Formats: sequence, structure tokens, C-alpha cells
Amino acid sequence: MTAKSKESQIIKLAAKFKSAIGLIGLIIVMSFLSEYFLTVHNLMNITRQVSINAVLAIGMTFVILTGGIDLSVGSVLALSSVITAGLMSSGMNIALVLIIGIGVGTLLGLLNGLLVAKGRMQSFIVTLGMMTIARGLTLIYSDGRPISGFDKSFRFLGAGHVLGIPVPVIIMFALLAVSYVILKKTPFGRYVYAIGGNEKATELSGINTDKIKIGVYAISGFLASISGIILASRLNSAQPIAGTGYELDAIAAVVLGGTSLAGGQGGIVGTIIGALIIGILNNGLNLLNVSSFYQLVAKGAVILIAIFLDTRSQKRD
Amino acid sequence: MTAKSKESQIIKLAAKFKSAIGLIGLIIVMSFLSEYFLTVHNLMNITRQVSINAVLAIGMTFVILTGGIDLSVGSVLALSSVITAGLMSSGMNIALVLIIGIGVGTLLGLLNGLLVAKGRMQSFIVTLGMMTIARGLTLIYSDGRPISGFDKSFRFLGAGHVLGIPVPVIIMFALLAVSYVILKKTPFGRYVYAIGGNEKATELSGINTDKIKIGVYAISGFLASISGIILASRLNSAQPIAGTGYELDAIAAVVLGGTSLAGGQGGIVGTIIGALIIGILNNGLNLLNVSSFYQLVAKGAVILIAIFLDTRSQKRD
Amino acid sequence: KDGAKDDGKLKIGFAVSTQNNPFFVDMKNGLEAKAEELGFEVLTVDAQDDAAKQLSSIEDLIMKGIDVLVVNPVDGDAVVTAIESANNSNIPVITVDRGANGGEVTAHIASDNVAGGVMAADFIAEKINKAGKVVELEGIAGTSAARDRGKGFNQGIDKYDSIEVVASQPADFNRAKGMTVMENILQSQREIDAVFAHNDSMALGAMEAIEGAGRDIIIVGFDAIDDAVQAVKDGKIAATVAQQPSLIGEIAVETAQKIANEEVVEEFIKVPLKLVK
Amino acid sequence: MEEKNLILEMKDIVKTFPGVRALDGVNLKLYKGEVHALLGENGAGKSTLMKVMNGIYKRDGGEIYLNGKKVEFKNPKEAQEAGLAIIHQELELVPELTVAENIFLGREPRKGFLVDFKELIKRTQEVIDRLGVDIDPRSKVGDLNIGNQQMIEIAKALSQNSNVIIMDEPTSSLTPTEIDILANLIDRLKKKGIAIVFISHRMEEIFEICDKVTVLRDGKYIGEVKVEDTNEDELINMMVGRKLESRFPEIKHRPSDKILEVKDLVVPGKVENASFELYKGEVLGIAGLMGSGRTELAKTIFGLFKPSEGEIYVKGERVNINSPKEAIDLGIYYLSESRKDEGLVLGMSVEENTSLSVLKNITNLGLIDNQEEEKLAKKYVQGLKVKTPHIKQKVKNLSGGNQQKVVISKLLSTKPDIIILDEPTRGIDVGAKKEIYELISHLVDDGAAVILISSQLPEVLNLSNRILAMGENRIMGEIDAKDATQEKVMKLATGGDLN
Ligand SMILES: Nc1ncnc2c1ncn2[C@@H]1O[C@H](COP(=O)(O)OP(=O)(O)OP(=O)(O)O)[C@@H](O)[C@H]1O
Ligand SMILES: Nc1ncnc2c1ncn2[C@@H]1O[C@H](COP(=O)(O)OP(=O)(O)OP(=O)(O)O)[C@@H](O)[C@H]1O
Ligand SMILES: O[C@@H]1[C@H](O)[C@H](O)CO[C@H]1O
Ligand SMILES: [Mg+2]
Ligand SMILES: [Mg+2]
Repeated sequence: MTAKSKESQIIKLAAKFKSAIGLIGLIIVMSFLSEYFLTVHNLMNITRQVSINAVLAIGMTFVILTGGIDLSVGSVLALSSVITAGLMSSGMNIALVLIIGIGVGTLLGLLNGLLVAKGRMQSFIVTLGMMTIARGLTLIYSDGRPISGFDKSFRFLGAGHVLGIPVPVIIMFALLAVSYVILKKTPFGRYVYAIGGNEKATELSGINTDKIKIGVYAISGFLASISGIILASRLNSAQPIAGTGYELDAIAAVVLGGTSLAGGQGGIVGTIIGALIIGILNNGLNLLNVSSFYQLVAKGAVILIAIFLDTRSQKRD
Repeated sequence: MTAKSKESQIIKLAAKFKSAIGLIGLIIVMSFLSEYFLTVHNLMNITRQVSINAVLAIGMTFVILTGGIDLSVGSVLALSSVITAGLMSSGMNIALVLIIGIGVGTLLGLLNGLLVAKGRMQSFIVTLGMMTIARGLTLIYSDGRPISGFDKSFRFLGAGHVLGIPVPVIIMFALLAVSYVILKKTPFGRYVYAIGGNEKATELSGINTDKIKIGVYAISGFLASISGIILASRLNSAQPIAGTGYELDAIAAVVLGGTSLAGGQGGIVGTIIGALIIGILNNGLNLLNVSSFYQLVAKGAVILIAIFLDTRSQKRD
Repeated sequence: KDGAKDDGKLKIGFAVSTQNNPFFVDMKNGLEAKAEELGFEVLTVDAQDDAAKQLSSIEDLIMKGIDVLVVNPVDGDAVVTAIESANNSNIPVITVDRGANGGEVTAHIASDNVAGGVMAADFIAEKINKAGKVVELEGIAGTSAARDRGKGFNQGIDKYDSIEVVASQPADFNRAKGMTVMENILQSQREIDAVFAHNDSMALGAMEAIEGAGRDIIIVGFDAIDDAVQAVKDGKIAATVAQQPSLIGEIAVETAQKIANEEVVEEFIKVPLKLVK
Repeated sequence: MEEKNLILEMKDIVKTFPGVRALDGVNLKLYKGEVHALLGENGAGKSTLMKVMNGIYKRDGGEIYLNGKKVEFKNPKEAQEAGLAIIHQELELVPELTVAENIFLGREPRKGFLVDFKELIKRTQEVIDRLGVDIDPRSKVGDLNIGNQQMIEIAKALSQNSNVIIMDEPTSSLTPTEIDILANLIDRLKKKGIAIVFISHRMEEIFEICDKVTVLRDGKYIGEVKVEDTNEDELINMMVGRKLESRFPEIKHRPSDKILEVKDLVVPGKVENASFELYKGEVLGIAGLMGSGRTELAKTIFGLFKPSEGEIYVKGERVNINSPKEAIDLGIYYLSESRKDEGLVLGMSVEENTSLSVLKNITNLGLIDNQEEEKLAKKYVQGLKVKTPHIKQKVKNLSGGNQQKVVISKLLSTKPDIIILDEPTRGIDVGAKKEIYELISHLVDDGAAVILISSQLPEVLNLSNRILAMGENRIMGEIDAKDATQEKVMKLATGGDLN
């Protein structure tokens, strides 16, 4: 049995590699097309650019694995971002500011979760409503104006480096590692998958499914606010319309990474691969100086090709 | 047995009425808040405004009933719209122009369907890719500029009246009626529900599920292009950025109307109710001159309340 | 600074905020045409109105070793980081249409949106004899154009005691929205003398709504896009505040050339606004 | 002359799945007017053979002849058109559609472009009448209980007027009444010359209903015998390759402390005034007709329905159970009658399903202890003889019976004191059934209390200490197992008086 289970692990590993086919293919193609692409500097550049979407997409992965969706991440990002900026410019202690900024996002996520779990409403519409509300609150709080004028120390989060590596990239990988462990190694993570696979059976197994569901939306809100804060720091300004449309990019990263929107299947590593595909695509189209209208066509086409390759490489059953 | 089935029909009817609770509540509230609301003129106004989203949402209902989703409708609307306008201003025969304009949308829908059904790819990502591609094509075709200068006769579609009723409203109700019959009375319609309810069982019953799935996306593309043409006629100009974000409004209408995103459950009448809720909301907020930031909060909150009421009124099981 | 000009061709990076509006398409076309005329290379990136995307794509431009950066910021504060990156790579920066609130900017080329708002207010006041009811159609909440034009317009109107802004509603720079929002406002406001829209797309949408309702209202737009200029000629809208996007683009290229040749350039190059009426 | 009546022949059929050789040279010959039983343990390959026959799976080797002609069905539709109908083991119905729409899905009568609903209802009513059950053609299938859904699945196959009908465990969720109906029906079909493949794990049905038996073991063809020439022991020997002792173990009930007491429990529309007691060391059987409310009573105790009245006492303490979690924390575990919908996460592995209920107990610093988890899964895979290539196999790839064993593993892992088993042997082969009976016996020996809900009366009669008879959502009476007979229990359940 051990020999066999090892064999199956190898098969699994191969399947995972295959889900990276699109990524590797893209990297190879880009390296040929542009001399600027495969440089340390540019790769650093890409990972830094990807980090915002990746952090959102990590949270989105939790939600999607339970079979839900979170459309509010972009607005929650903006709300946390302006609140953090606003409080900071009012001179509040920076630690407290961060706690409040992240707290607000987590709270909205929690609210999403409560409405989905206890209210038994469809996550799509709940988070669509929340997306609209959070955007409104952001505009009200900021009076529609960007907020700037930050502490030098705050800028470290978005623009700093440690050992030459950009801080957002470090944050992204740290969150990736923690999320990986949570999803693969803790009971909570296992329940996330179980709910996506069969919610009823999970409930009958004695698991408080409501709590888990509330948890995943809270995590998504939490991560959205973290990325909002990184973004504000990176831009040195909190934008009230930041994050518009980011939910679609985050979902695209998750799906490109091989996670099924039906829930129960997929994982965080794929999500990062998906986010990288999108990031490389954006970077590459710029490097190649593809004109903006054609960029849209190219981007859409590459997404379709990547997902097509990935689907092909998965065993049909 | 007849007594029983009659009783169950009454229960069903009541359930349907309940799904309109949100709509009726909203109408009552609005009538109190604004003296201008409940006038024949304004109601006509609302239905005309709603017609674009309603036509999209009708197509979206077909797709969602099979358990899929179509994010490309807004871009397809724009593409059909500029192509129609472009060909018309080049002096082509108007009937031919309409056929091509609608044909393009239907074709893109068909392509969506092929990728979903034959390519076994997730509809979310397929139509997300298509949304990006179609937007790019629209911008390329129009060079990012609005196209105007239409025939007087063409304006009839969007701005004309028949017996005092706006033409878009007539088109909307005609499409509603046809779609209702298709969904409820034809084998095709029953298969749409069956696929959403249990795709495997449907396939095992010897139904060509791929064909049905391709069909619903084609219908969605077809209706998206019709609404694109109505919109161009109504605005007297085809806008390359028309329809941005319309997919979310269309999905919201479907879900507010009680159709489950999981597929298999719901219907077209609910969708129209959902579209009306959204339309009345937009109209009401304008009538009340609610300031822009607060409009967002109010809109999100009303959506949540409407769906909450609707969920409450459904039997939990 | 001549190292980058190894092929003798000046390489201009152009970061435009969005292409979703003919205004910017004109600006881009003006810029690209001028560059071609002078034999320069232009690399254009489009931020789709997203400040973060703009930052990323400017980083990409810097990667490609551009000689001059021309940026049309999505937002004046958010663009600072990008400008600083360019500064660090010794790439001179020109801002167009919208300014930056930091970093080292060699030249700023723009028309003044606040001034344009005031201009529209004064024109309307004159048309309605300094008394009446006006409606404002706002651009996308949170964008600088909407902010500045709204600010200028309201400052302008405040000078006239008998003019009242009876409704101020967002229509997102969008023609379809301009139409529906205007239709709705027409329901509740029985008396409207004039409408100011933050751009022409909304003004043209409003025009359709007003025509449909058979009412007679003065309309003023912003941008002077082709359709709007035509509508002014046809007497359907009263005026549009003309920016000269194409000229902005051209001047940007000329300025870039001067900078590359180490000539002295003005810090703020104002491109005149004019009222097309 | 026999060969003239040969309708369908399968020769040397081979089918492999990754890591599994499900069919390895299997033969089957079907003649007009015969009922042919297909027998084998769980995972022997019965369902796979039928799916190959129907074009649902593509075979890897062998040939199929229909009326002497070699055939190659690419999909179920082609098989259907050639006169083959199948009743699937796992119900394949669309819950949102009506009974009528489900039965005629893909074959609805039409009037022009439209479905002729009048005709549809009429034909459905005819089919249902043939089955002799009382189901409204217009009701939604999702609102029916499993038994009735099974009848719809049967009606669907029946309505196709086929020459060959495959019945893959049609009786596993039926009570004796419906089984009688089905047996009569099969008799009539047979007389019309229709060939029937009948799969069941209930040996008595084989002898009552079938003419011939083909036995499979581990995907291999063992042989074909006539029912009249064989007996139960021989068949079991062919199936499992060895002799099995008597089917029911002797359970030594030693009722001690009262562990559960239910008083006047009411859930509107589901449970009416239920009162009973349960003691450690006993099996309490619950018998009743389909739809009698047994499942609802069990689910209420498990915290899935909220009672409007009544009290529940566990170990003497009044409790309020609001969720399965609270029930499990009190030492109660419920094994659902519907493993696919409520028992398993089909996309997860055997291991992950087994540990799901006790995951919190095998953690180390908050992380799942993989070795412990593996140990747990292996313990039950070995203990219950779950047939799976390895513990990482997804449960959806196991045969029905083996899936059931995984659900039982999950239950056992929580070491409950009060065990509610709802149709625990549904779809389980003779050997495994016996193992489950023995398991119940062990559990009782260890002092657990078991509630056994089963539609198979012999099971209830032989394993229980006391029996509750349910009907119309209420407990109609209680009888000591020693005094009980099938007749007495059914009489009680239908409201009759024993005196
Ligand atoms: N889709 C599949 N993928 C992998 N293995 C499968 C698949 N379907 C069936 N198997 C395996 O093939 C073998 C035969 O399964 P099958 O379902 O035919 O058994 P069965 O005789 O019908 O059993 P039961 O009496 O439990 O229904 C089993 O070992 C099962 O695990
Ligand atoms: N989903 C449902 N919707 C409506 N009524 C239902 C539903 N499920 C069950 N019922 C009804 O509840 C009652 C009891 O159901 P059920 O058949 O599950 O009881 P049971 O005694 O456990 O029967 P079974 O032999 O099927 O296990 C029946 O009257 C049935 O029709
Ligand atoms: O100046 C431009 C245009 O007026 C456009 O209509 C909106 O964005 C502004 O920045
Ligand atoms: Mg089977
Ligand atoms: Mg039951």
C-alpha cells in the first residue's frame, strides 16, 4: 500500500506541475519575445506588482473552496486603505491605526460571512451588496478625495526592501505559507474543503459549518484590508476608487490556478501561479509595447489558452 | 390527487408572489418618499430604462439556470453596438446591418458555449476572457470613439413609441413572453432546468447536454447584441465603453428574482421583477436627489434587504 | 543624457490614465502623430483608470529604458511613487492633463479643470440672466476631473444668489448613464433652466433625455469631442468647454525633445481652454 | 432453440480504472423473458458491467452482441434507442423537475415545438398506475422520499418499453410492500418476453424473483447457474470464495442504565408525540413503512430538526440539541440513510472522510497529525475490509458498499455511546452485512446503545432487543423482539391491535 500511495503522490505532483504549464509556457514565450523580461530586476518587479492581487486571491481561495465567492474584496481594500490613511494623517499611533484598518476589513468580511451562513443568502449577491456599500462608505469617509501624507515608516510596507527583496513580496510569501499550512494541515482547512465538497455531509459529521463559512469570509476581508494597506503605502496615497474590478482579477487568479468555483477542489499554490500568469501577462504586454486596445484582446486570449491547457491536462472523470 | 395538486399550485403561486415582496415594498416606500414616483409618466420612464438590463438579464437567466454564468454580456453589447453603428454609417442596408450586428453577438455567445461545453472549462473564466476580448475588439473597431449619425428609421427601435408605449418596452415584453414559453413549455427549456438540477442525470437520460449548453450561451449573446442595438438607438450613438459592469446588474436582477446561481431553480418572471427592483432603486435615488456617495450605500443596502426578505420567505429545508 | 539614444531615436514612454474616453484617445493620437513626425519612438501604456496599474506599467516602461516619461496620472498623489522611480533612474518626467503632487516633474502641460468649471458656471449664469435652477451631472466619484470641475462649477455658481443647484447626481462620465439619470431628474424637477455635465458624453446623453421629454433646457458639456461640437453647431447644446487634448499631446512631445536636448522648458505649460458655443 | 431467444451477449469484457481492474473477462448471456441475477460482493464489478453495456463507460476489451449483431454504444442514448433501459444504483434524477418530467426526460411527448403536458401527465399516470404507487405526477421529485424516488427511477426505465431492463439494486431503499409490487411487475414484464438483469444483495429476493444467476468476484467471471439448481450457501460460496456461517449473530442484549429518553417529542409535520427509552447494551429496532417518519425522528434527535414540543434526556440530563455537533458532543452519532448526499464528501479520500468527525482529536499543536490520521484510516480499512487500492483513493471511486463502510468508519471513529443506524446495510453485500451485524454485536457488548432503523424486517427482528413500530410519523407501538414476527410488526405499524 505504501508503494502505491507513493505512486499516487507522484501522480498528484505531476498534476500540480501541469497546472503550472500555462505559467512556464508564458515565461518561455516572453523570454524569447523580450530581452527585458528575464532579468532579476524585472522578475522582482513582477512579483511586487503581483503581490496586491495575490494577497486578495489568497483570501478568495478560502471563500471559493467552500463554494462561495467574494465580490467585495476590491471595495473592502479601498475602505481599509482610506481609513488607515485618514487615521494616520490625524496623527494616531501607527500600530493602532493598522489594527483599526485591518479590523474594519475583517469586520465587513465577518458580516458577509454572517449573512451567507446564518442568513442563508447567496454569497454572490451578499458580497455584491457589500461591494457597493463599502465603496459608498469609502467615498463618504474620504469625501471622494485621495488621502496622502504618510509617515516615512509606513512607506516601508509597500516600498521598502529587506535583503533586496521588496516588502510586499515578503508579506505575500509569508501569507502564502501560513495559508498553505492552514488549508492543508489544520482541521479548519480540511473543513473548508469538506464544505465545498458536500456541505450537508460535513454538517452531519458534527462540524459547525456556519462557523467555518463565517471564518473564510472574515479571512478574505482581513486579507483585503492588508492588501489595501500595502497598496496605500506603495502608492503613498489612499485612493477612494482603488480596487475597482480587482475582484475579477482575484477570481481569475484562483480559477487559473485550478480551483473549481464549485468548491472543494484546488489550493493556494495554484492561486499564486494564477496570479503570476496575470502579472506576467500585464508586464509582458507592456514590455512588448502592445497597444492598449490589442492588449485586451491578447490578455483575454491568453487567459483562455492557459485555462484550456490546464483543463486538458487534468484527467477527465 | 387533483385536490392535492391544486393546493400545491396555490402554494407555488404564493411563493412567487413572495419573491415580489421586495418589489412591492420598494414601490410603496418610494411612493411615500417622492410624489413624482407613482406617475404614469415615471413608471413608463422606469420600464424603458430597465429594458436594456432586462433583456441582458433574460439571457443571463438561461445561462444561470444551467448552472453557468456569462460575464461577457456587457462587452458583447458594446461590440454589437459599435459594429451596427459602424456599418450603418457606412451606408449599408439597415436589415443587413442588423443581421450582422446580432450575428456577431450570437457568434461570440456560441463561442462561449463551445468552450464551456466541449472544452469543459468553467464558464466564469471563459466568459471573463471573452469579456476582455470583446471589449478590446470594440475599442479596436471604433478606435475608442463613439460612432453616431444614424438613420431616422433606426432611432425608432430605442426612442420610438407604439400606442404610447416605448418600443424598447415592447421588445422587452415580447422577449419575455417568448423566453417564458421556451423555458416552461419546450423540451429545450426543460433541459435547461434539468442540466442545472443534475447534469449527469440529464446526460444519462440521453440528452445532448453540450448542445443545450451551447444554446444558452448563444441566446445570451443574441440578447446582449439586441440590447446593444437598442442602447445605441436610444443614445443615438454607439459607445465603445457601453455596458461596462452591466454583467453584474444583469446577474443581480436574476438573483434578486429568486434564481439560484447553482442552477436548476428559478425563472424569467422573477428576473424581470429583479430588474425592476434595480431600476426603481436607481430612479428613486435620483428622484430623491440622494448624494452620490450615499447612493451607493443605499443601493447596496436595499439589495441586501430585498434578497434577505426573499430568502426568509422561502421555505428552508 | 544621451546614453539611451544609441539608435539616435528618442524613446518616449507615455502612461495614459485611460482610453475609455475620446478625450484621451485624442491626446494619445496627437502625441503619437507628433512623435512620428519627429521620428521618435513612443511606448504607450494604459492604466484603465487604476492608479496601481499605472504604477506597475510605469515600472515596466522604466525597465525598457525610456528616455522621457510622459504621464497622464490617474491620480496626482498615487503617481508620486512612479515619478520617484523614474527620477531614480534619471528619466525626466512630464505630466499631462492632470498634475502630480510630488516627485521631480520637469514640466506640466494641462488645461485647468477648476477654471473650466468656473467658465461653465459663468456662461450658464449669463444665459439664464443670473437666476434660475440648474442641474449638475457629475463624473465618476473620486476622479480628479469630477472633483475639480465640480469644485470650479460650484464656486462659480455660488457667486450668483439667485441661481440654485437643484440636483447634483453622478452619471459616471457615461452617455447611457447621463441619459437615464437626466430622465429621472426630469421627473422630479419640473423647472430646470440649465444642465452642466462634467463631460460631453454625459451632456449628450442628457440632451437625448431632454429632447425625449420635449423640454427646453440649456446644456453645457466639457471636452469638445466631435459629437458635442456638432451638437453645438446644430443648436442642441449651448456650449462645451473645450480642452485641446490633441494639442496637449503634441506639446508633450515637443517638450520632451527640448528636455532631451537639454533646453530649458517652462514648468507649467498651460494649454488654453475655450468655450465652444 | 434457446439460442434463438438470446437477446444480448457480453463476451470477455475488460474494463480498468486507474489502479483498479474492475472487469477482467466477464461474460453474460441474456435471454428473452428471463430474470437474470447478477451477484457479487461490493466492488465485484456489477455496476461497471452494466454501465459498459449501456455505453456509459467505454470498455477496454471484449464484445457485445445484441440480437446476434455486434454493437458499440457510444452513449446512453444509443443504448436506449436500441431497447436497453437501466435503473441506476445511485439515483440519477433531477430534483427540481416534476415526477412526469423526470420519467420522460428526453422523450417528452410534443405538440409542435412545445411539450404536450397533458399527454405527459397522462402517460406518467399510466406508468405510475402500473407500479401501483400513489405519487402525483406533478410533484417535484426533490420533495419525495428516497423510496418514492427509487420508484420514479423504476418508472422511468419501465416507460421506455425496452426489451432489456437493467435493475441495479432497485430494492435497496424499498420496504417489503414496494418490493412486492416490484416483484409482481417483474413477473408481468417477463411474460411479455422482456429480459431483466436484477442486481441485489438480498439473497431471498434472488430466489423469489430470478431465474438465473451470474456471479462475479473481483471483476472475474465465476459462473452462471440456474436458480432452481442452486442454494444460498452455494451462491455465497461462489461470491466470496468461502463458506459463511449463519447470517445473524447472536446478540447478547444486557440492557443496563437508561441512556436516552425521549418524551412527547413533536416536530410539526415530521414527528408526532414520540416517546421511548433506550438503554445501554441493547439494540432498539425501529420498523415501519416507507414515509413513516423514522428518519425524521432520528434526525430530530441528532439536532437536525427543531422540536416544537417534548423533551430529550441523555444519561438522565435534559438536553437541547440544536446541531449534529452538539449531538456528537453528547455521544450520539447518526448514520444517514443517504450516503451520497449526507454521508460522504465524495471528492475526498477514504482517509479524509474517515477522520472528518474526529479531526480535532488527532492534532499536534493545532496541526493535523498525518501519521495518526493514516493510522486511523488504515485501522478501519482493515477492520471493515474496505475494498480500496489505498487510503488516498477518492471515495467517489469506490463501489457503493465500500462507500457505506467508509461512512461507518467515520461513525466508529467518534466512539459514540448512542448510535443511530438508518438503513445501515443498504447496498451492502452478504459478507459485509454480516460484518456489520457483528459490529453491532460488539458495540452492544461494549455497552453502547444502538437504534436500528431498517426496512428489512429480518434484520430488525434478529438484531433487536425491543422493536418500535412506526406509522404516519408516530410510534404506533412497541414489542419485545422475542415475541415479534414480521406480521405482528407490520400490523402494529399500520395501526392494528395485537390482541
Ligand atoms: N469511476 C471509477 N474510477 C475508479 N474506480 C472505479 C470507478 N468506478 C468503479 N470503480 C472500481 O471498480 C470496481 C467495481 O465497481 P462497481 O461499482 O462495478 O462494483 P459493484 O459490483 O457494483 O459493487 P456494489 O455492490 O458495491 O455496488 C470497484 O473496485 C470500484 O472501486
Ligand atoms: N423533502 C421533503 N419534502 C416534503 N416532505 C418530505 C420530504 N422528505 C420527507 N417528507 C415526508 O416526511 C415523511 C417521512 O419521510 P421519510 O420517508 O423519510 O420517513 P421514513 O420513515 O424514514 O421512511 P424511509 O423508509 O424512506 O426511511 C413522509 O410523509 C414524507 O413524504
Ligand atoms: O479631462 C478629462 C476628460 O474631460 C474626461 O472626460 C474625463 O477625465 C478627464 O481627466
Ligand atoms: Mg454497484
Ligand atoms: Mg428513512
